Amino acid sequence: MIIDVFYPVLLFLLLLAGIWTVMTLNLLKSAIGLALTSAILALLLFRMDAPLAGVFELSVCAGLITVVFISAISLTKPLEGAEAQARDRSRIKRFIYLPIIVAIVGGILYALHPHLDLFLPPDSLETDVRQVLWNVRRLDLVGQILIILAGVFGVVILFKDRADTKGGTKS
Amino acid sequence: MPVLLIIVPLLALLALNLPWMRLMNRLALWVGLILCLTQACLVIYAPAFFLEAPSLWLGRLFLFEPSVDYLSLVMFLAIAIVGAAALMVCRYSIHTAAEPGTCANNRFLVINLVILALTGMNGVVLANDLFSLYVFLEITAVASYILIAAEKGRDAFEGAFKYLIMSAVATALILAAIALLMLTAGDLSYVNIKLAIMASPHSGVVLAAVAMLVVGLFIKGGLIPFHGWLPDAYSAAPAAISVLLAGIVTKTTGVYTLIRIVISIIGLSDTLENLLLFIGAASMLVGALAALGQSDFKRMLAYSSISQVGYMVLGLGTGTVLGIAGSIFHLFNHAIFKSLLFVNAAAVEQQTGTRDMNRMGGLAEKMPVTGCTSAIAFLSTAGIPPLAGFWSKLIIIIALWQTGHIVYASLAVLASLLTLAYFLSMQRRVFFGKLATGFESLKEANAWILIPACALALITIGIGIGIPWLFETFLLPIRSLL
Amino acid sequence: MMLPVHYLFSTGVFFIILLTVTALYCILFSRNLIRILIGLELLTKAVTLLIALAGYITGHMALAQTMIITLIVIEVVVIAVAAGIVIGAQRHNQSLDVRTLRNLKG
Amino acid sequence: MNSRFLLEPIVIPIVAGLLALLFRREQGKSCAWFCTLVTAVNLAIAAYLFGKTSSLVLPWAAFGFEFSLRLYHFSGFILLAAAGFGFLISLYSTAFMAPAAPQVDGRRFLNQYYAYFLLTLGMVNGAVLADNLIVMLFFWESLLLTLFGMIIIGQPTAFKTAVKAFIISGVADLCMMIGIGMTIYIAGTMTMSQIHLPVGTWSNVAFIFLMIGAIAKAGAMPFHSWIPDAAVDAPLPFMALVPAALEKLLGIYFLARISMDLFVLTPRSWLSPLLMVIGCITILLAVMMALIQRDYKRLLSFHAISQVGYMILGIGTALPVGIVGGLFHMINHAMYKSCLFLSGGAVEKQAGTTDLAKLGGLRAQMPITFICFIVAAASISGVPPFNGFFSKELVYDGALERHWLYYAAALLGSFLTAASFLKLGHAAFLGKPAANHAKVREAPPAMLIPMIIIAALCILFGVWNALPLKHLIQPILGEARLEGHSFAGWPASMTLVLLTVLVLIGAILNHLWGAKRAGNGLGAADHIHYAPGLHSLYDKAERRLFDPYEIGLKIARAIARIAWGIDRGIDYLYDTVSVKATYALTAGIRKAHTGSLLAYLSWSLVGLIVIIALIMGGI
Repeated sequence: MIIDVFYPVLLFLLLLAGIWTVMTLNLLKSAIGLALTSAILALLLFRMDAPLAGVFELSVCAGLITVVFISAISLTKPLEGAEAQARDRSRIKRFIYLPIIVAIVGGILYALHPHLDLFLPPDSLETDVRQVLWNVRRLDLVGQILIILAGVFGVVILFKDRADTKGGTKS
Repeated sequence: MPVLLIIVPLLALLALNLPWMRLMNRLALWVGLILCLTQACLVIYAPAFFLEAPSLWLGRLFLFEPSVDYLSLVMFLAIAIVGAAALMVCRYSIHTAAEPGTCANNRFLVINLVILALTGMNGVVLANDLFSLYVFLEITAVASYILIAAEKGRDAFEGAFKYLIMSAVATALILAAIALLMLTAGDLSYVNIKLAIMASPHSGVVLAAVAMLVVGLFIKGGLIPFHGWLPDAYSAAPAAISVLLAGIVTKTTGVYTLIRIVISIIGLSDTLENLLLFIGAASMLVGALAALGQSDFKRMLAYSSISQVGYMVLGLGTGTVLGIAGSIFHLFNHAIFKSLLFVNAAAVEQQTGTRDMNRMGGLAEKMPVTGCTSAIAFLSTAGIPPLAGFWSKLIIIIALWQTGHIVYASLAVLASLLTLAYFLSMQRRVFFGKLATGFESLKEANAWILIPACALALITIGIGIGIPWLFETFLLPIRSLL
Repeated sequence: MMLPVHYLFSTGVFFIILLTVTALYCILFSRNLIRILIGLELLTKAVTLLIALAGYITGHMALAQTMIITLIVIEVVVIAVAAGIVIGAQRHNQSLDVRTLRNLKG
Repeated sequence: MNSRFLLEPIVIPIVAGLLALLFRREQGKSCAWFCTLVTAVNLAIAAYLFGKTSSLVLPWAAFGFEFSLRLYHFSGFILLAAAGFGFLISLYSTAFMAPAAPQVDGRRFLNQYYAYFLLTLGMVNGAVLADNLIVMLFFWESLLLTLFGMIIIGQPTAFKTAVKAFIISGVADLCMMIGIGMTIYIAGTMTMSQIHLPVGTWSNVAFIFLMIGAIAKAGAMPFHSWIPDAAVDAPLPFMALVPAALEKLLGIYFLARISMDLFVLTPRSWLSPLLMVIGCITILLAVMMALIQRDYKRLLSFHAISQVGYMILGIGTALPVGIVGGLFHMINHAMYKSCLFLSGGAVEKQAGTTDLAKLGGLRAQMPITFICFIVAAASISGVPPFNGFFSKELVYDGALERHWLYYAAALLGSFLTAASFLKLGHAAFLGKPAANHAKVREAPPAMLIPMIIIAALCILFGVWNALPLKHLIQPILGEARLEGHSFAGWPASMTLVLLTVLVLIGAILNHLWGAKRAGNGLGAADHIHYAPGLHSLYDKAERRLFDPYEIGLKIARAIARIAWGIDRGIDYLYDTVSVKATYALTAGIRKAHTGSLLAYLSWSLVGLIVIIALIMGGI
């Protein structure tokens, strides 16, 4: 069990990272914030006895997806000067409400304190993740192959004109 | 054996992408067509193929026993037919890249993705486990995003982006529901979840999961008010892809999945029943009204699609055998006649270079086959006897009447009138009347589009006449599912 | 005293809901297409956490892990495709503003 | 015999009919022989099927509705008769409709003519064989279409007549549809062979509706008025085939079925006098009209109506003798009336006109036609020993047993029939040859052969009446109903025969007197035509003032005018309120779709929240 002080703290950090990701004015910082969120999530996963999922989260989400975002940001040219300032101002106006809303929702949830009845099923006999992944959920593996194929086709179609700059990011 | 419906296309796809590009470029279309036609033939002539248990080595290889019933068979047939039509339209409307030998040949990739989407849909139909369902939903969806954007027009990107965002939100909802259901059942197979739900039907977790699942599927199916992406995606997609999307993709990922989940997992409570009826009726009416005001050919068809999905959900909402059978039947019919209409839209768009109905007129004179088949399709959509659409609408309306939802039944009839109205207006603006200026040298589309158009029209007529056979063979067995 | 399982669950769900609110806010009110995608990612993070929580509480962590792995693979593909679409839209509109995506309407 | 063989007489003509449409206009001759071949095959099948008993049930739809056919003595008999007429008239058509004949319209659409011909045959076979009321109705209604098609390919003016025929038959068929619906409801089954309804209020009503359908098909009054018009407009073989033969067979067949099988018509029921009165009125009024006609074909067509009266009268007596007489008269009528129409066709083709005033003295030029005409005319007038005499005597017997008034009416009809045929024969074949007909020749063999065969059958069925009565007609009623009687041989009552002969002699005397008075054969009936009191009635009738169709049209027009007025008002309401509202809604919906992702997403999220609240709250 992971019932110690780290559990709520990590969750709180996750939320903070998320809010920062959304609120920050700089798009690049936002992408990095996302990576940070992923990393915290990976930590949580590690602590929930899900090391394989944690590794995946850390390497793929915090790593690969951030790369994708940063490449996308660098491929598009940012606004400059007065336009950028105007945008930032309107962004602040729009996003200043986010922490307030989060606080209100949190308050409401805390006040209501909804008691969800849990009818838990019996524990699983199978605990080895590789066993499950390879033996039980083989159809999902086929699905993964298919979706990776789809991703390859998609990247080829969508980035065809810029195959040299972007083609390599997709595994 | 049905797992072959996924494995064989996968192997075919892998083989197609082996290095012999020139050969494969030419082969791809035929491979796709053969896959579709084989699937259709198997459903019609050898349904036992799907119903029998997997052979030993396949079973050992995949450890997966899909549950196939008559509902799935109908879907396999619809997927195969629409898939074949879409592939043929691909051949017609999507041009090869300037450098035909290279790997980045657009048509080749599009055909690959269409096969992928079809495989994904087969998987959706086959799945007997919520997470596998999600995986295949995503495969279909991702293939669709790419396909919509494949021609890289401005509108195409816009439509694809809207579809992507809405669909991703839907996916998140479905996943959250899956997580909550896993919390209750500890497992994700339909059977176990059903048992778990039956054990605790009123637990808040289950209800929240049901609500999110249903909403996610509403978004995927494009029901009012979750439909915002649908007209944009349909009208922006390349012609062939609209055929696929409107004909089968949203119907499989949205409506079929909804029906499957309702009858195999969550069952119909009174609240859910009323919700489905209300959403169905709203989609039906709003879709029809919106279609009435369109001047873009494909956009009108898209709204019409929303309206027809409304009928299906309405049929499901009755909760009776007749209603659900009518709903499935309408899904199948809709797959046929809506793809036919989009095939015709492709022909018209390609030949005239516009989709604006106000600029067309009298095209039937120059494109008689297109005009004629589109008349058949729209009569079927509007529910004119003895075409296919009439029967399915009739069954749905009878089911509504039997369950005492007389208001909904009359709304369904009203929407049918609206359908007739907007299609008549379409037919008049596009095909009848005086030939619009500038189209004097218009030619009929070529065989790649006329063959699917005629075939689909024949199917519509054939179903209308052969309704007793269809009803006995495919629809009444659905009774055993409930 | 709350049962540990309930404590785990309600705390987790509390933060998951808040994270979801944040993500949805981002998706709804961002004007930058890339930022909308980032919001989408945050939403997926929330869902991932929910799955992990469900697996952990019920003792089906192995199943949950396989789900998460599959989910991550799919997520990457979706984001790659979405990035392609965003870049394509940007090339046409010379802007990343979501308000330029209003050509299709009515 | 494989019971699926029963499908052949339906499928073969229909398929062949559709194939006939494929012939091009120039291939009229091959089309004609193709059609003759098919009818010959059909005849062979019918002959093979005759006397056999079989039934076929094919499940057709999910609603407990079956496609069932039943072959038994009666249907086999009608099938055979229809096939025989079909073959003979098709043979006749090969010559009559030959493209060389300039005066005949309809040859422009020769392929259509033969297509309708074969389709009609197939539909009649289907209607006769059907054992399910709905299936029968299907074939029965399909006949409407071929009827319409057959008439419309005639003269340029035929469109009006075709519409008239269509509407009259349509109204009658509508009645029949109601009747069938009621019957199915009362009996609880659609299978004809299982329906035996006793007399009752509702079954009487159902009977009347069915009867309307049946007698309208047979052409009784008041559903007759399209026949004389069609006689002028439609291709002549059509007249010989459809109103003279097939529709009589079918209509009387169904009338006999409903009064013997489906319902139990007894002499005590008030339906029996109703039928008899309809029969008498039809006999008298139609023959009165026939008497004054001055056109060969029109005159015949009124007789086609009048003779139906005898059949209805016979069946309406509900006595075995009357029913046997009525059915015997049906087959006799089909024979001599087709023969007469065919002779009319021969005259039309050879002399170029059917206007009696322009004809005359054809006896010498067309001797064979003349002989056939004499035989058929003698038959229809009831001259012994031709077949018409025997069937009429049976009907008289039955009528007299019910009331002498019916008998008197029938006898009067017989008198007028004889008179009108004397007039017709005199005007067309005797007298002075018309000036411009010097070169008229006898008709070609393909036209003569059918006439000769039918005329020979008329004599055969008269002289040896035991053959049709014992083998064709009486088995229909069955031994139980006949109670051991047999009606073959010379009529039982010598008194009645004597009276008949007296009437015929009276008719001849009347004709001779009238002809002498008028100076020619054509005017032989003028003294009746211009008799005080009758004259003005005849005038009005000729102006179609009594035509139920015209009256109906007038009423319909008046109703339409009123309805139009009301309709305007409602229409206005629709126009302003509903259409505008619809378009306002549509415009509103369009405006709501701004294309903004934010809007679409927020709709979805609001929907999500509402639905979650709904479902979670609906605990």
